[in-house]
Amino acid sequence: MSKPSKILIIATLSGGYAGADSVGQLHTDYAANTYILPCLSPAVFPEDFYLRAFERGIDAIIIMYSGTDSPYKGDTERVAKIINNVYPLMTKKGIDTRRLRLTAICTVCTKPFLKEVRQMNEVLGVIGPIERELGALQVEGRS
Amino acid sequence: MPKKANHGDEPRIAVYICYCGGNISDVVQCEQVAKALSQQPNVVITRTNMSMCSDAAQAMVEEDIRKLSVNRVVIGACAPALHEQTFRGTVSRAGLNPYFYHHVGLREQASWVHHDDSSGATEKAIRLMMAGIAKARLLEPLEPIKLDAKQHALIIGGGVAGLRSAWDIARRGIKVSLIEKSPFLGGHMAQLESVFPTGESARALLGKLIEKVVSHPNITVYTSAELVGVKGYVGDFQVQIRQQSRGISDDIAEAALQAPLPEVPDEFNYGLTQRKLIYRAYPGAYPAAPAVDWYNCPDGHLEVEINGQFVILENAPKTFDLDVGAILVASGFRPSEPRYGEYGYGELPEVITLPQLIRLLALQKSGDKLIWNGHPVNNVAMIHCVGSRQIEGIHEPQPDGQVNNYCSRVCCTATLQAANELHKRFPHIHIFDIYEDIRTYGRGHEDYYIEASFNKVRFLRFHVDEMPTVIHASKGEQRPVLVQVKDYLTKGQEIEVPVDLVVLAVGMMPNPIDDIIRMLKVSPGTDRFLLEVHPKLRPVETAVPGIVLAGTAQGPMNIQESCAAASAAAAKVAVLLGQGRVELEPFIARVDPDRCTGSGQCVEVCCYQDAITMETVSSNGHKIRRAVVTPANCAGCGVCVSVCPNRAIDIQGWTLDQYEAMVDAIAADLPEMEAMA
Amino acid sequence: MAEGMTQVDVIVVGGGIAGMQTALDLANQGYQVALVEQEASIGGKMIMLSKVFPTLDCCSCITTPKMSAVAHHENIRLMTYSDIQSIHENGEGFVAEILMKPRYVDEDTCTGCRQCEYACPIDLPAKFDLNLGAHRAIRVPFSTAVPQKAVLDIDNCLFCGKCEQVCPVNAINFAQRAECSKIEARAIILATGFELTPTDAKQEYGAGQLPNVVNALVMERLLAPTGPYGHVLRPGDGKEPSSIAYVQCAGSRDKTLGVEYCSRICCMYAIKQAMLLSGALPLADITIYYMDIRTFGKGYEQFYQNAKAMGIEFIKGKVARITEDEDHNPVVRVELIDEGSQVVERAHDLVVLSVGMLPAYDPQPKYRVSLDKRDGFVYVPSPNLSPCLTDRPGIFVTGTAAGPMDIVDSIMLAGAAAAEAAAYLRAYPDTQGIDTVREAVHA
Amino acid sequence: MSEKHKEPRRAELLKQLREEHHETVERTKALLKTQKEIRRQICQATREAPKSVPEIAEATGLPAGDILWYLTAMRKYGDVIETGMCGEYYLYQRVEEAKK
Repeated sequence: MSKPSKILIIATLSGGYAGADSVGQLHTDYAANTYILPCLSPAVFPEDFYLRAFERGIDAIIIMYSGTDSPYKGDTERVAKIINNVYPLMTKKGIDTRRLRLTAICTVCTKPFLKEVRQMNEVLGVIGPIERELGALQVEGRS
Repeated sequence: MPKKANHGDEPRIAVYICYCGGNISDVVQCEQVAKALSQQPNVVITRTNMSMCSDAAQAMVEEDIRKLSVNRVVIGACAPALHEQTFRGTVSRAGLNPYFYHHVGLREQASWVHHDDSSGATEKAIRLMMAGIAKARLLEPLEPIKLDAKQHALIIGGGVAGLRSAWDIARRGIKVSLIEKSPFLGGHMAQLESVFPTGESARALLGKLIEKVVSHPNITVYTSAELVGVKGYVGDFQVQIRQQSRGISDDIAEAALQAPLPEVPDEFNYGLTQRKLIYRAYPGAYPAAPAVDWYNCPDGHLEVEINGQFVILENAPKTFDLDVGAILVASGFRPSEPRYGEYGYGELPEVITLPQLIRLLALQKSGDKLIWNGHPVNNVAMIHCVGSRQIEGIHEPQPDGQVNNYCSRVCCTATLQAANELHKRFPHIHIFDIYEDIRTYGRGHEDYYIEASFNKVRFLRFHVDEMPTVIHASKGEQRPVLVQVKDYLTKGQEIEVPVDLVVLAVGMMPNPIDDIIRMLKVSPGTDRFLLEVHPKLRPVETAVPGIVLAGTAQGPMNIQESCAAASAAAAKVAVLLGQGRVELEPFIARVDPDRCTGSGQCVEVCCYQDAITMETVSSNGHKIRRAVVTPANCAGCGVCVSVCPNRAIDIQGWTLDQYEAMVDAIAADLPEMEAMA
Repeated sequence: MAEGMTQVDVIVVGGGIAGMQTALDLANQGYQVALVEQEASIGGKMIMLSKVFPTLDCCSCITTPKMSAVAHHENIRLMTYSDIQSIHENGEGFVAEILMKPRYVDEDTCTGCRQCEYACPIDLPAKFDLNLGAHRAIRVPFSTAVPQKAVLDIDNCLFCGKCEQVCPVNAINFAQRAECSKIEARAIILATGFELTPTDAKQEYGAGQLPNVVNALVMERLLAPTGPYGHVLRPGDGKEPSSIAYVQCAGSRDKTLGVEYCSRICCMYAIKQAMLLSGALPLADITIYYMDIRTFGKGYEQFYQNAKAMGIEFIKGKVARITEDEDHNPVVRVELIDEGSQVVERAHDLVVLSVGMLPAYDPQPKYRVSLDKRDGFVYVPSPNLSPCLTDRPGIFVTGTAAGPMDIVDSIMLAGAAAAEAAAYLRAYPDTQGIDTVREAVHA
Repeated sequence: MSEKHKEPRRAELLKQLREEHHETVERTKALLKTQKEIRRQICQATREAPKSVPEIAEATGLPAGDILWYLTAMRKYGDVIETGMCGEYYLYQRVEEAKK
């Protein structure tokens, strides 16, 4: 039996995390392979944080930041820049760049939230688990 | 120093999973989660409970902390937004630093969104809890940042809600600056004649409140004033205000009102009358001095003949700063504007709105006939729920593409109050009230409904998918307009009502305040009104600390409800500022001086003034450069963290090490689940 | 200061949601508050509810933290199971004589372990479950009670001593007597709440004699996770109902009962219960008979539209009479206004009367505040600008003591009462609010 | 030391209280007797197999509403459990029997 894939969602407390709570308030179902970690702003994460997560066996990452609604100054541009740096690093390691997605989600973005989760699962259905791409690479923590 | 130096000890973690009275346990198999977690390193106790937030369960947590020497607590329950603070208090009471608590949301993000996937939700809950435990191992004791709070509040909006909260805050000993965009105080309440349910004069009541406000030594009122900039944080906001000139000195005030000037539609009477470019909104308005309508003077100056002399009045807006501890948004509502052609609005001169009718009745003080459009009015149709209770697919959307799917709360009673007023003053008029539901819910409101029935107001009830139509009557008809209704009070008969006047009971929409929303970083809800954190737990607060809501900026309310909300918001401001000190979460950047090599990259990327600076310090006799954080200026965004080449900087309470441990916990296999599969 | 006299800034009368919230809003400003509750636990009516509209939050999750916060607040002195005997003015404010009823259990030592309750042999109808379930003569009032302490019903006690034998901390004390204390305060806030319009008042609806016609608070208990049956069953015979009907305005907007006003909450709670029922009993048919649907609050109309979309049947019609058939199924006689006003009789398994609100308490004799002649709730002379002011300086009103309202509005008004009282405490001369109260209304 | 000395005093106090509250005690005793009898009948009715409220009501001749109340009480304090459903009714049985 194949292991269920895991989507890590990094969501801002003022945006995506509250948006996920709104989805909950509406009792709308989505896939359970979604692990949402709150953050103040994803600007905190350096490039290697994402690569490390993939290497540990996370199949996909959606960053739900606050975009233009961010309560912080300058972090939005910063996040975009970091993620732009991550893509070529992923390619270099042979990781499909579709596994990483940056999207702006606000507190009432319930439909976009559900769409992001659905689409990422569709992508995973096509490209398969991360192990396949990491190939020879030893997947740590999954021994 | 924290209460106990227990952070250096080996972690001893207590883990709890809440049933939430079935909300969680109906989907997530809580006992299985508990079992899976009980074997985790450092976990000394795992329990489930029907309701973790109950007093008994909190007492249990306290007891566990004491008896089992627990030094970290993880609870899986509802959203952290609801109860994280509750449980920080719980662990604190047991003598633990409150930041040794970690909260995992299992309701909004698991049980409520995976109804049909109990095993998936359970697996997810286990992993999320494992991540929580992983973070808990790395938690550190933190102390809140204590800041002095300016005992001064800014109130945006000079309608009844803003005025009422100004008065409450001022009486509590806190200074208030109230800004009103228009040149006069009073808002929409000034446009009413009598208020339900008491029948008191609206402007007399309002006048008394304004008098209290403007004479209170703690309150400064700025009319024609707008918010143009905000900096800072709760306890210490620096706000920038721009105020237009009044334009007219007191000595020429009365003469200026007489001056020959172009006229524009008078917004006070919703365009039923014209007013000059120098005007006083209504007799008795505050401030009494007339104002120049700069909006209609494109170049910011107006040439006018006063007392036979030509003068040029100039608008010289001034901008100034205020330091305030809290901001109260009471920016109010506007009546929704019917779409062109909606029930004949705009097409037929006989179709007006309820606010217009109220002004019309005020303007026609005398006479035994109501005159509209030059004709005496004998039949009136009043149509409810215009611009309210709209349904997608049935109603045309508003210009922003959304329908107003909410009830505007005040229109039913206001319509019946107007109907009774019409009947009282013009008993010959036949009134037809066309509605879906009559919502005279408030104390004393039902009396207006009973009175209207007694007054022989004819009620006609339509279904939302069979809305009435308003058309021009054919030539030769006695009445200019025909209203066609499929009336379910008379077995669904198609009824044609010939009328002289159609009154649309329009609803409420929030005033357009996009700039304020942007500056304050507050959020509107799907109905466009400003969003509170939680309607029951934190009903007047926004998600931004120090910014509170009052009145119809938050949703439709009548005057009584606006005043209650305004006072409640004032109480919240008093809680925040009354003691002169604000405590903030300690989630700010922290530099590890042993790791910092003084690269200065953090300073380059930081967007906050003086939040992080490079300083030269002595270390073992060497002068070296190190980054230093100024806590009050740091917002905690973490931009500095990701650029540091040495991992020398972190956000307290949200460290990269903690995140990596959480990711590892989520990625790890679940031995138990595998065994099951 | 007299001996045995406690001084506080404000006495809050009533520990329901409004009283708790107003106490917290004052205590958080630094004022000293005494909260006096006649029952053995705070929480009021709200803690009995299942979930709350329009968010469908678990009600206990909203209420218990507030109960807990009240109990733990350093500025709040909580007095449960206590009655205010008298109020008099002493020149600076009020002196309240308070009678603490005996629990026959030492409050300081009781741990709420409920061993006494299990040992007690006698079952009595449980008020918290509206008599649907049982509790013992000695019991902790309910699972989330604050304080979590046992109380003995001495009028239904066998004096067998079993509770005393099992109590691990020797907390049972049959010799306990009522205690009197005095509290001095500058201001009083009345948060005395509401009662339901009695179902037996309406002859046409079976005068309370039909076993499968219940009021909506009973349905709250049936739906609550801590409810008596653990399922939604009809009380007459334990049948799981497959057809449930709501009769709106049962005891509101009804001249024959002398209740002409709208009780404001019934439309929303009926819709909420209907939604919860369709979750608990997916196959059940749920009908709401109504006159007007009044979903006026923030997010309420959307809630109503969702309920319609879920398939809950809304029928416009006034229910004239409720009888029952030979199987005790309630039979509703109703004029279907949208169906050409035909009159039909429809049988259901269970009928819920959406009863309204009456004032729970008459504060006139002790507090000398006036009541509104029309509705019997506390009279508020200037309801628009000063919705918490009574006609007696220093005494304020909040929550449903000031007229029917829902939880959201009660919480808002609780904050308003706190603001009003705080301003009163600070600025003594400026007490009478915006109006010289009487002129506008009594003129 | 106190425990042994307390015992007789406790018993004495209870006796005294029973005298003081004579009427309450008599009334409650009678109620307890009725309750015990009804509980016994319910237990007897469900001895062989779990039964629903109407079935127990028929077996005992007591009103169904009363039976439900007693079952609710017995369930709350752990004497009776639900064993399943038959049609629209839950089935109840004494814990001891159900465990067999």
